[in-house]
Amino acid sequence: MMKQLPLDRLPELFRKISEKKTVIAPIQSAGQVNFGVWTEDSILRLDALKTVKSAKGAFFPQVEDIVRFRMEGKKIDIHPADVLTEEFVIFGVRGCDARSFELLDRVFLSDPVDPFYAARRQHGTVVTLACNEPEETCFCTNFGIDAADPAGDVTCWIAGDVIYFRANTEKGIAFTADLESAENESPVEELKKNITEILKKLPFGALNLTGFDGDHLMERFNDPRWSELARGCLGCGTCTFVCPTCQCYDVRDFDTGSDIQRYRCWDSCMFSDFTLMAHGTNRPTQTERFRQRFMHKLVYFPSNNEGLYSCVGCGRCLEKCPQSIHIINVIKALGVNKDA
Amino acid sequence: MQKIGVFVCWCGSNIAATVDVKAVAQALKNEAGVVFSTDYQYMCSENGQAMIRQAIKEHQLTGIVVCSCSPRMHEATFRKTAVSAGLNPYMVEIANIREQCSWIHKDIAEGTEKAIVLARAAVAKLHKNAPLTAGTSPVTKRALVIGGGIAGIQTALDVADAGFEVDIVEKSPTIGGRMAQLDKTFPTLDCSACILTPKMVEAAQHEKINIISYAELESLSGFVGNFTATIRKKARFIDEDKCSGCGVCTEKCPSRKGLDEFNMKLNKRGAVYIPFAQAIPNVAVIDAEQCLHFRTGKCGLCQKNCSAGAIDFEQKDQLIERKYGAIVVATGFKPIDASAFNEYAYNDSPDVVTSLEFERIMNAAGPTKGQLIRPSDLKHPHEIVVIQCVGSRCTEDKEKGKPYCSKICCMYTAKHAMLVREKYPDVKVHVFYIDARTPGKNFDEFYRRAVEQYDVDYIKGMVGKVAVEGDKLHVQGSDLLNGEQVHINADMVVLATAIEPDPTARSLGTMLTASMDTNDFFTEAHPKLRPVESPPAGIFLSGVAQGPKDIPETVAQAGAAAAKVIGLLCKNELTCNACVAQTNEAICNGCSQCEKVCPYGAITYEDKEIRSPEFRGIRRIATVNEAICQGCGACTVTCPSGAMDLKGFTNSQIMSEVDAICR
Amino acid sequence: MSLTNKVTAEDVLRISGVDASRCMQCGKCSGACPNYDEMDLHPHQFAALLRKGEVERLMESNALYQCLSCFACSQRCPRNVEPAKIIEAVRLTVIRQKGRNYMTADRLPEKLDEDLPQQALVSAMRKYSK
Amino acid sequence: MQEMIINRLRELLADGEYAGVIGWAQGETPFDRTPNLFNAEGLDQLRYDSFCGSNLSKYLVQQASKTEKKIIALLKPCDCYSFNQLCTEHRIDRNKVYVIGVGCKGKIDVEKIRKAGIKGITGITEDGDLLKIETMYGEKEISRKDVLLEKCLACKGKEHKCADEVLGESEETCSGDKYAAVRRLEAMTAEERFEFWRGELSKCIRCNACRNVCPACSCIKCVFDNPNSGVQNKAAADDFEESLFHIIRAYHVAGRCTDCGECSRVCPQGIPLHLLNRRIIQDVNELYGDYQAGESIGQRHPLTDFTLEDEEPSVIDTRGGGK
Amino acid sequence: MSMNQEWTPKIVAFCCNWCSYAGADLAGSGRMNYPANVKIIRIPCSCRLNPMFVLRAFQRGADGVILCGCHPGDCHYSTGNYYARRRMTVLFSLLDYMGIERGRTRVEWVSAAEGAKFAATMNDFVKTITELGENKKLGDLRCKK
Repeated sequence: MMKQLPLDRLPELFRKISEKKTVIAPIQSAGQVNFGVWTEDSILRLDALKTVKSAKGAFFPQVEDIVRFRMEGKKIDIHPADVLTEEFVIFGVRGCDARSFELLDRVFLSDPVDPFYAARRQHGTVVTLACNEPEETCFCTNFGIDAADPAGDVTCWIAGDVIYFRANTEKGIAFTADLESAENESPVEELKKNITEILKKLPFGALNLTGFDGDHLMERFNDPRWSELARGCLGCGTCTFVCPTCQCYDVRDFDTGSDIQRYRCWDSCMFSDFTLMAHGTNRPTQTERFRQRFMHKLVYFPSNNEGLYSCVGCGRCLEKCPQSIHIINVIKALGVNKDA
Repeated sequence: MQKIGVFVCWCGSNIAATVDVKAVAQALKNEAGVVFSTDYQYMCSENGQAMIRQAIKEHQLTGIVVCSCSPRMHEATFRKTAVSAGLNPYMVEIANIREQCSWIHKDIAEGTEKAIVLARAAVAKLHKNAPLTAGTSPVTKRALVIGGGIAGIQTALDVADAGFEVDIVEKSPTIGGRMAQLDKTFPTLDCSACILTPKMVEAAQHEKINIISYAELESLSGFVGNFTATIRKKARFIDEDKCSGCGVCTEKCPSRKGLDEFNMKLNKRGAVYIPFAQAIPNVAVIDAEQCLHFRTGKCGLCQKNCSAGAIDFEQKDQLIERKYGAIVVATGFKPIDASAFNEYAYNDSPDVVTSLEFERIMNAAGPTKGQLIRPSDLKHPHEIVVIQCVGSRCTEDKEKGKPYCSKICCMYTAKHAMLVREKYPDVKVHVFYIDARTPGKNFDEFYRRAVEQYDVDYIKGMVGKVAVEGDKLHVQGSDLLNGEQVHINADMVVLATAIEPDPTARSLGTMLTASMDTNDFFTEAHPKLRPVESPPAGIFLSGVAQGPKDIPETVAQAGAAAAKVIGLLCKNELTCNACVAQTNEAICNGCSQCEKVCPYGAITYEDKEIRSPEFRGIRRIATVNEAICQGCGACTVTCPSGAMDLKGFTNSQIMSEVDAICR
Repeated sequence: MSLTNKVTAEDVLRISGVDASRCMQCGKCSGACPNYDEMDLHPHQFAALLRKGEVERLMESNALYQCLSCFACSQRCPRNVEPAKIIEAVRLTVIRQKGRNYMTADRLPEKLDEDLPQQALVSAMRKYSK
Repeated sequence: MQEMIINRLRELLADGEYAGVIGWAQGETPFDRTPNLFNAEGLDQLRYDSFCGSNLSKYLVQQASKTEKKIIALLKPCDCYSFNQLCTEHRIDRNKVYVIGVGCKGKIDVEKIRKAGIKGITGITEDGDLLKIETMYGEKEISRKDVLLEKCLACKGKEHKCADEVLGESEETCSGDKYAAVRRLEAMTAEERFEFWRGELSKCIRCNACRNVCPACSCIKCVFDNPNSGVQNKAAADDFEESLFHIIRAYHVAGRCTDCGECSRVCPQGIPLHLLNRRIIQDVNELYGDYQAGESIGQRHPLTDFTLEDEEPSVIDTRGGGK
Repeated sequence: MSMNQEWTPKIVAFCCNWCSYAGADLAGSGRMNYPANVKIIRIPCSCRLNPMFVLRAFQRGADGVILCGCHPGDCHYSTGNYYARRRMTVLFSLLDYMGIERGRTRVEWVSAAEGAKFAATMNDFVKTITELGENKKLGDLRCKK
């Protein structure tokens, strides 16, 4: 049973929700669209297919305080940071990002459970939006994601001037409760059909991922072509920081002068000081770091998670890599042909 | 983790009146790392120091903070105290709570709070301190004097008399310099040669002095106490050891086209010549450009006539490499080129001469044997005009002139006027002057004598134009005091030209990394307090190379430079500054930026093998010579990676202070 | 600068673009001046009086019209003061004042002379009047 | 052009004198160009066209030191400045690189095409100044000059300042005053400028792409990666740290930045980072005389130099611009 | 410092050891008053001042940063202050460009003989900073708790 709302009344809805909950949505600021807290002055950009940063920041922010130490005389007081207690809604999440939450759950909600992430997941309602116009960099279709009918607590479609809602979960039902029922669901069906047609035309829509699994781990790992693939890699963290599924973080201390703040922040396996240890680094060259990233996404993660790849095909890395080196290169270079 | 002791000084009531010293000591007890904190009336007193020593031992302190007067006052004292208790002297920090706190604030609460902050900053810095050891470097007990004029000779003699070896490098075939060209000296009118030549002889005969004439410094490396100089001894085509200076060759030489440099090119000399009778070394030299042997392959008359067999046409330039502990720059001056002053007809008439040319004309050993005659027709002049400040005191944008006062012209002009009037009372002498600058012992008296006793016609004003009219020189100038333009038909015009540093000074300065001003005079390390030292350690300045000066000043400065050299050479080794720059080789890029800003040339680059997480292999790395580095820190800021740091004032030390102050 | 306002030293300095403070009163300019005897004030005095602000005295000087603009003074000046420019600037300030034309058309006939090129008179009119 | 380059490279690589060529390889999309090292066999993968905007000079720091043999580099006119600067800083041994200057008539910024609202790009062909763009949603057209890279709008000219040989023609693509944007910012009030930069820098995700691509940022270990520097960080935990990173980065490359524009090209958030560097360049030129980093090898840059008459820092209080 | 206390600016003054630090000492010997919120950090030469230190001070809550060194031409190390002059000009200009108030940073040349100038400079600088108010643009919120 779908609900509906004229598109121009969306701000009204947001206003109403934001009385009680924070609304996070794709917002344009300084020329770029990213998920941000919606306010009356925000420029909402539901038409933007890809935010620069993925939606994962809503549950796993780039920087997050964990604990504070305070010196009182020569004694140390320890204050753990509070976990989130307020409700929020993240609106306009695309199918790929929605899948990324499931992947992150496998990391942060498996034992030991990450309390900060768990609290955010608990208090967050995910409202997804179907992709009316997928782009050439999209390849979500490879991972069983349907951009025409994304997951989430609520799924939305924008068809013409109307936005349609379908609640998928309890949270979703609560979210859509006050909305009026849809008179006619056929525009949504029409739209879904349309999208499905477009998805068939994606240039990277049907990759052959054969051979990327735990059984071929050593073959993939020892493939001589890694160095060739990584040669142009700058070692920046662009791919990891725009990626919805990268979940590595570093824990750091900051001395404020009056106390020490321990916080965690995203880390990138592309950085030379990633997992740096006392004796140095175990991945001394960029080739090894580069390999780590893709082995993790395409081999290690699926071998530990029932074949689930740690990639959702959002295509952000395709667009953003300064030197155009990305997962498609790897899949095509090291993929099926080798085993065929 | 450091174990820090804090010692708060009352300085009697100087500090205690506006800072609650007990509260400061108490507050500091809570600082991380502070294991002992106390206060005392006079920390610098014997009792105070004993208290510090005892606390260091008792609490096994690794460093101390003394909250007291300015470190400029007692840092050295407390460092000694620390050393006597077994601590490294650089594990001492001073919080300046007197000059920069108690003395400027009236409110006790305010003063106390600030004192606590300053003490915390010192503690914060001390946490990052590391024991430092000043390096030492040996001293080569030999000095190099560049330039063999009166300045160089005097410095060499003084240094040699103290028992150190000195080499004088002189670029011309003889030592003696400009002073040897002079006739008389002001204000006593004693003969220049009479007072200079004995010194030249003394230098030549001194067992510690080695004169390397007809030679120039080719390159220099090293640093204070340890310079290595390469000296190019130019081929003079005469075996110095064999030549007796008899002069036969000079008489036999058929070439007569060379211009006599010693006589300011007023006359000709042979291709083989001895610059002047008292030259030292008294050895001939062959001017290869003029010599017929070199030009045509024939002649060789000199060789045939030399009974000593000293002529050696095959002689080559010789490179001498020697080590020195100190270097003295005594490169002197030359008069500027007067040909730029065509309004004075210098290019048009041989009777317009510079003062140094006039000096040679008046000199008994000069081209005219001391006869005052005009170069053009060898006639006796009756009216002479002297123009002062030619090329001195010009704006800097005037290419032909110098912005400074050449200092000696007023006096030598008075001397010239007086000498002419003394010898030839019939000759009228007019002097055009802007100001008569005669500050010196007996100087003004001398100038007044020229006016009063010798009736020299001093005209306040300048000459605008000198025109050749027949055999006369029509001088047109202004007489500002009488408000009229004067016209004089003179027989000779003498230009009191400005002096400038010797043209070799600039390249020498670059070689020595000695700084120079825009006029190519060497800059002193401090204009008031270190006037005979160049900023790079071990380089000293003597004579006009540093700025215009007369003979007594030159000699005085030469002696002062010698005293500094002796002070350096009498040490067996030099203690280097402990707070020097240091490269973190693991992260140095070898980009050469630090080298560019180092005022001492203390940074060089070496290819070194580096093993770090980021890099393994051979890489270009900056190396700091601790003996040269003075610890300014210019390099540290230029280094983008932070590989260059300054011991004693490291990035982390300073940032800790900042943090503590802003806390 | 208005037409009637008093001319100040600053005006002259601005028009001439000269820095008179650099003058050290050496007198080389006046020594170089070929028309010195015809002038009541001499090049070095232009710099000196200008520094003292005595512009009126300069404006009344006949030297303004005796200066040949040969620029010998400027050329010789060791300190780049350029007295010729000062003289020219003072002359301009005079001409710009009402009724202070040095030459007027009715004085032309008396100047006519067979040997004098008419061009010179035309130039003089340009130079000494508005 | 591409044919000409490949043919010449075949000649050069034939006798084994060179270790290889640093050039651009065909990537997965029609406009992906990835820097890579080619040997004779791999030359068919080499591309040189309007999408080769990236600056290859920095790759030579590593690649040229790896082998004993010389390496060939393809450099556009603007890349030459970076190359020279790296040589000046002894990061590249000039003798180990054979530089082929490749002609350049401006490079295309695909991001700009996307920003113009063209979606699903599957192919781009050039027809004079017109770009014909095939997309999943039909064919589109756009003017080539409207989608040139920002760096091309501040083109430093068509001369290769370091080439051993030049292949192909170049055109200057500079569009007027390259300081125009800097001046616009200057004219704002301090408050507006602050808001502008906060807005821009708050987007920063600290991916370090600007730093890692920057030919002037060639430090073995950046202060921001060095735990002993006091500023090491992996993410900006506070607004201040966002500003600090970019101030320090701009400052560290001051006098050495050739204005190659790579920082802005690679920024995933589209922060106009070149405006920081360009401001410093403008300052240095105005205060200390015209200077172009990388003009030649061996230059002494303005911040390692001085004159006795330099302006005091208070000059910034008295000159124009919004307060 | 307690929160309800009235705001007074925090000033960090970097002084070169040879001229300005001595000048500050002289101001002290002459009992010339300047506000207690000026805290001096001794550095060997003005050229030792890394822009990082200036930013660090602002991060940690300083409201104004002033660098004092020998007068141009008098540098103990001959050329240090010339480099410092260029570096600080470029840095200050960049900060200005980023919208930081112009008055928050300053360079003054103070010789060892200029105790009075040192005190006057500090008084004036404190006045300027007091008028500008708290440094909100370059501070680190974490350090303000």
